[in-house]
Amino acid sequence: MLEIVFYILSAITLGTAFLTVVSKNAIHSAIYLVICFFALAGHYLLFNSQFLAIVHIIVYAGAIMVLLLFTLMLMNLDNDDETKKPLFAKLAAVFSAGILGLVLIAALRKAQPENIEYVNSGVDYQSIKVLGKVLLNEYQVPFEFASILLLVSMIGAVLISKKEEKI
Amino acid sequence: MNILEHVGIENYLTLSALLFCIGAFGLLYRRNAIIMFMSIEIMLNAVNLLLVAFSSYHEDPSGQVFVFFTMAVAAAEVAVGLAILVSVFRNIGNIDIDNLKNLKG
Amino acid sequence: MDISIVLIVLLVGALVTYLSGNKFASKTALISSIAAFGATIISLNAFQNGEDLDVNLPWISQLNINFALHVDGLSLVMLVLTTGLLPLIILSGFITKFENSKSIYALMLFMGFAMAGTFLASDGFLYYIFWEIALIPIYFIALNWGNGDVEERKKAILKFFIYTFAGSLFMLLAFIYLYTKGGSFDITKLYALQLTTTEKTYLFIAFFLAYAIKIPLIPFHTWQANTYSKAPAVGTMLLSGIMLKMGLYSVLRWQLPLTDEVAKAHVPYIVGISIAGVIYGAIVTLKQKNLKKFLAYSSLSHVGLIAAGLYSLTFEGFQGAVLQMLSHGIVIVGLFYVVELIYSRYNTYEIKEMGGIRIQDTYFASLFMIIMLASVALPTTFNFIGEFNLLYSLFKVNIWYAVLAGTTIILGAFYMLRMFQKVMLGGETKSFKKISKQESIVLIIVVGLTIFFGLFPQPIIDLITPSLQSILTQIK
Amino acid sequence: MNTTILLLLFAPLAGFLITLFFGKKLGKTVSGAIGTAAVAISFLCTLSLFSQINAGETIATFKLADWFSIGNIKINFSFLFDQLSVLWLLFVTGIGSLIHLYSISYMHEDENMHKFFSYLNLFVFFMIALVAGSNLLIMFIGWEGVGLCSYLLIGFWYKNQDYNDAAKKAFIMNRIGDLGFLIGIFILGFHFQTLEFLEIKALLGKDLITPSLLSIAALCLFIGACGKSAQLPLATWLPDAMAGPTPVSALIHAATMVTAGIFMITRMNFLFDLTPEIQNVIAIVGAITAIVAASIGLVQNDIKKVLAYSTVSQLGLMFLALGLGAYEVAVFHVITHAFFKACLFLGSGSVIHALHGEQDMRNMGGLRKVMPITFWTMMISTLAISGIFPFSGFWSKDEILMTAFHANIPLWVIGSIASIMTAFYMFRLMYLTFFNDFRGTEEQKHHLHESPALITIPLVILAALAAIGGAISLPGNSWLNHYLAPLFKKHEAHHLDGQAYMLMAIATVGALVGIGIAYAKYLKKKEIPVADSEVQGLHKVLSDKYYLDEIYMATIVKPIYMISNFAKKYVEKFISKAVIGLGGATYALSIKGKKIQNGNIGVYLFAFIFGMVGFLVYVFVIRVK
Repeated sequence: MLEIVFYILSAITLGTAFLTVVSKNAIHSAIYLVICFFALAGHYLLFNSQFLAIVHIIVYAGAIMVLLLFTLMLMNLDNDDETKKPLFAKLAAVFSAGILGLVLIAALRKAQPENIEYVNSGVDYQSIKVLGKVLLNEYQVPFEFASILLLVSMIGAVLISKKEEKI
Repeated sequence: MNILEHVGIENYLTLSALLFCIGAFGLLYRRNAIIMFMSIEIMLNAVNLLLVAFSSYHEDPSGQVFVFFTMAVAAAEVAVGLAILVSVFRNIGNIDIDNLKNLKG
Repeated sequence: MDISIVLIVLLVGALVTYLSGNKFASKTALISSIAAFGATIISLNAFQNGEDLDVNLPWISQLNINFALHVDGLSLVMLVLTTGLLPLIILSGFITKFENSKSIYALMLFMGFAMAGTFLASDGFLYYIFWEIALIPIYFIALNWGNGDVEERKKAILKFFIYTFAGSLFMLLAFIYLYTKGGSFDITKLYALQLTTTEKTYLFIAFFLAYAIKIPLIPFHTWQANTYSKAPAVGTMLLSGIMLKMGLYSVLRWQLPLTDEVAKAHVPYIVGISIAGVIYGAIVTLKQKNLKKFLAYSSLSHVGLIAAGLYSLTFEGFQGAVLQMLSHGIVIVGLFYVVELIYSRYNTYEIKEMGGIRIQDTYFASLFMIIMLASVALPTTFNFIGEFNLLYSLFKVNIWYAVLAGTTIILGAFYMLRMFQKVMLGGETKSFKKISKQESIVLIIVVGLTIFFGLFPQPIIDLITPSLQSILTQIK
Repeated sequence: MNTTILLLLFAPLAGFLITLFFGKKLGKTVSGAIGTAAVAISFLCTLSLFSQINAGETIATFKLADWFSIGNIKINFSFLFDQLSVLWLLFVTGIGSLIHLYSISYMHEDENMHKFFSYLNLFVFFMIALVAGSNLLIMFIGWEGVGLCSYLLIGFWYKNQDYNDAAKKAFIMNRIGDLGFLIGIFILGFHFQTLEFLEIKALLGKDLITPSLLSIAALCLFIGACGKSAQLPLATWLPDAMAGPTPVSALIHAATMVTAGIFMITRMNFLFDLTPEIQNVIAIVGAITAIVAASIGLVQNDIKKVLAYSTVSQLGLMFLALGLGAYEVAVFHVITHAFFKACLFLGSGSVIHALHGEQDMRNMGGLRKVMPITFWTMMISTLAISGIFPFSGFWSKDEILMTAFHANIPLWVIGSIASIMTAFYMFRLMYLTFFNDFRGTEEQKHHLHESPALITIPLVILAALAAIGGAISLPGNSWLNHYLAPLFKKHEAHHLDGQAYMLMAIATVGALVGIGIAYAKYLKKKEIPVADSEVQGLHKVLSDKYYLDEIYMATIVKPIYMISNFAKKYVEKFISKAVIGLGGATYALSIKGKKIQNGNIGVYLFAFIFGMVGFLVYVFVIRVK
């Protein structure tokens, strides 16, 4: 049962990701990407990590995508705005991506799993409680840094996108 | 209930590799900077997916913590990146990366 | 009391000279350099009385780097050379009017400080730093106060800087490697390291590149003639009188003891290169038209002989090399001063535009002749003692080395007498203002030192013998 | 005794310093007198030493101070006064004083006369060091020192660049020999660990050195002697050295300095006795030099050049004697030669002085009547050098030829021919200069005069010595041989038998034949040598000195200049280019390299992907094996 769910979700993920990349219209791309993110959230649910899935949807599908869409609308781009890449460049892109995929999969396939059969030991490792403890004990310093990063990027974004005032 | 009881980890490896490739492909294929951002997001998510998969596999919360950090970084990146794009667009009227060649040696 | 007082005097002297303003700079510099010389002599005296003058202060303790100065006969002799020549060089600057003189005199003292530090440092890191900062003042001296076309000068000086600097980087590499092996830059610890032959070979090559460029040995000498001819006389004196000796001293202090067996295996080749330099330098000197280039190439020849003596790995070679370093330093300063005196009259360095000076100023001609004869190693001059030792050491290696290197006494006489004839002799062609008493002071000191040590070199030999012996035992 | 020695050593040095620094203030005559007195003091000290040693007192070694040490070898400023050195000093300082005296008058018109005297005094000082030094290095100081003085004095009139060239040539040729000397010193020093003559002599029997190395050492020392004593192939500087003032030619280039080579070999006789093959070389070189120089002397027209070649030729004879192991004979000839050759040079100086610098014999003649003293003194010396009985040259030359006859007939033949030639060209000189009519300008004729007393007194003294000097070593009853005997290996004296008398007769007849030819040619037929441009055939080869200078020029000097030019123009450029090329290559690489950085993000991304692929391939495919 879950296998089927996995395969369907995988298909959706890959398909929408691909459509995101190839769609002519940037708005369509964005919408496909949102679907892709939801599918990924589904994968997280399959792992039984509900908190992560929720956060993922909030951050990606909510915050980031909204930001992207706002920008798109702000720019009001047409399909024609994007000049055509030469055929050679496109072929090269396909070829490179193919090579990369080949190598990646070949490399990952080579890896032998430690234990073939996965056994759930029943230890709680991904509830909010556990994650919160880990985040604020073991990873406290990076956590704080992440907050500073976000603050800085916020200020930076405001500064950069502000219209330059002639002095 | 855990998906790994039904589907082997190697499937996730393949999935995330493919997803990563699609992102990379988009990065090379498109010239629209916003689409390229999206491609980058896809690549980041491919990695996130793998992190989560291994976090489950080893029953270790660290992987998921890392995903949180990735998300934070991604959010910061998008915010600043889009801000740059907006100001570029305001200056030259489009966001075609082929037009941004001022940094040549 | 320890030896750092000399360094402090030089550094403070440089600072005071700069602050004293253009009007008093030259005199302040002279006084400071004489004070430094005095401090050296006091140290020498203390050393003779068996006092311990070493300095060892922690500097960068995390990396185990110390501000360590070590005093033995060898480094003291080199220190005496540095601080002794410095007043002479500063004094010889008096015949030239420098713009912004406070800077040039301060730079000269600073360079003296760096060179003195190089001779004293017993910590590899400190040594390297002194070695490199000696390059900075001479770069500015040559660049700002040199002669000839500005663009060409810039080119020549830049070439000199980059060339010697590039060579030094190999030495830095060697030191870093030694540090990773021994965990310290201290010279005694580095001496005690057990290294394989391959490691020693690489170290030998790295050190050799640095020193061969600095000394210079052929074919690494191309910076020399141009730099000498472009730099002001004081700069040339600093370069040829003291700075070249940094390379030679370092061979003795660092390269040979650290790479003993490899050095031994390479004796024939390196000595061969050095001797080739002796002959090549002499032959090229013969046809030089510019007096400064002439002296540059003659110096190439002389220094090649010193290097040959060092690489012969014999006690006589070491002894001769140190003595010849001193005598060459004294004499070359005298020769460049003579050139500068002629330049101050004729405003040219071209040999063919000179002549008939002896007939107008026999006093000057006599002093010049004595210095010239000293440089061709006439017995009873200091240079003879050195050259005799060096040739003897080469003879100990192989009789043919001595014969080939000995051609320097023929060719040396050939080019020197030829130059003297063209510059000084013959009938009166251009009027030459007689040199004043003040101007002749430097020449008299040079002549006096050369003859005095030519007759009584034994105190110096006694002073350096123990340190040379210990270096030799380290190698053997 | 120590005061005597100190005075002997330092009187000339003091004279040098005084005349150098205060000469100008003291005036010409006073500085001349000081210079002469300095040497005379040395002479008197030597006399006192000589009387002590001749009376059989012990040999004095005198250590002045330490000099320096090299390895285990200690070198001191020490001096050795034995029979040989004192004898040598005797005639060096003796003739030196006479020539100083002569110079007071001769150089009186020169504005730098005080310099002249200071150089002469310095020369005497170095000569004393050379002769009296007790080790090879002190001898070397003197050796190079006299070379320096020779350089200074040949180029005394430094306004003339030809003279300067001659001076330079003398110095450099001497230095070639000096290198040989130095190598010889190294070999001996290395193997014996000492440079003291007496110690080397004592150690020679101890097998410290292989015979072949000993031969090389001897050969090297001989090369040094060749340079100083103007033997082939290093002979050509001496005739050129005549550019110096005539007293210099007399003192340095005839009587004293050029015999330093003979002194050195005599001093090291114990060494040369062990290397017979080198002795052969010495004898052969000496004989060849004797005949070559004599043959060149036959056709020279410059009065001083004739004397110069005769000097080279006589030195060759001395080397011949040395090579045959007859050291005392060589010393004997050195002494007699010093007398008559100094006299001849001073006489020629007197002639040149009278003619105001004219040196070409073709423009002389008939001076006999005007300058009787000069004529007679020179005549006596000429008879002496030609080997006419009973003048000193007869005895010394005869002994050399006799030794040669006993050792090697061809060498004897060569030596005899050289002697005949000597007789010929010396009388040619006399006839051309003093007989027939004066051939110079009217103006010169008007000024002809006999030289003043200060010039003639030394001439008379030297002529007297040239006449009777042979008495010190008469065959059969030789004071000299007896005096020098302690220094040399014993060998049987030649007996005065019929053969000896016959040889003397042959030599005398030969000399008379030479004189006869000269008489017939230049007195009877009144021939005057042709102008230089009309010379041809063998005559031309001789008057061009066998083209030796040209050969040296073409084979040594020119190639060195060529190499020098080549090195300066091409090799230096090449090395410089190579260095600059390194920098240039870096620069070019950077120009090419920055093209990669073209600002196109697409390209960067491709590079990123390929880099990643490459990395993965390396990690997972290549490295994991």
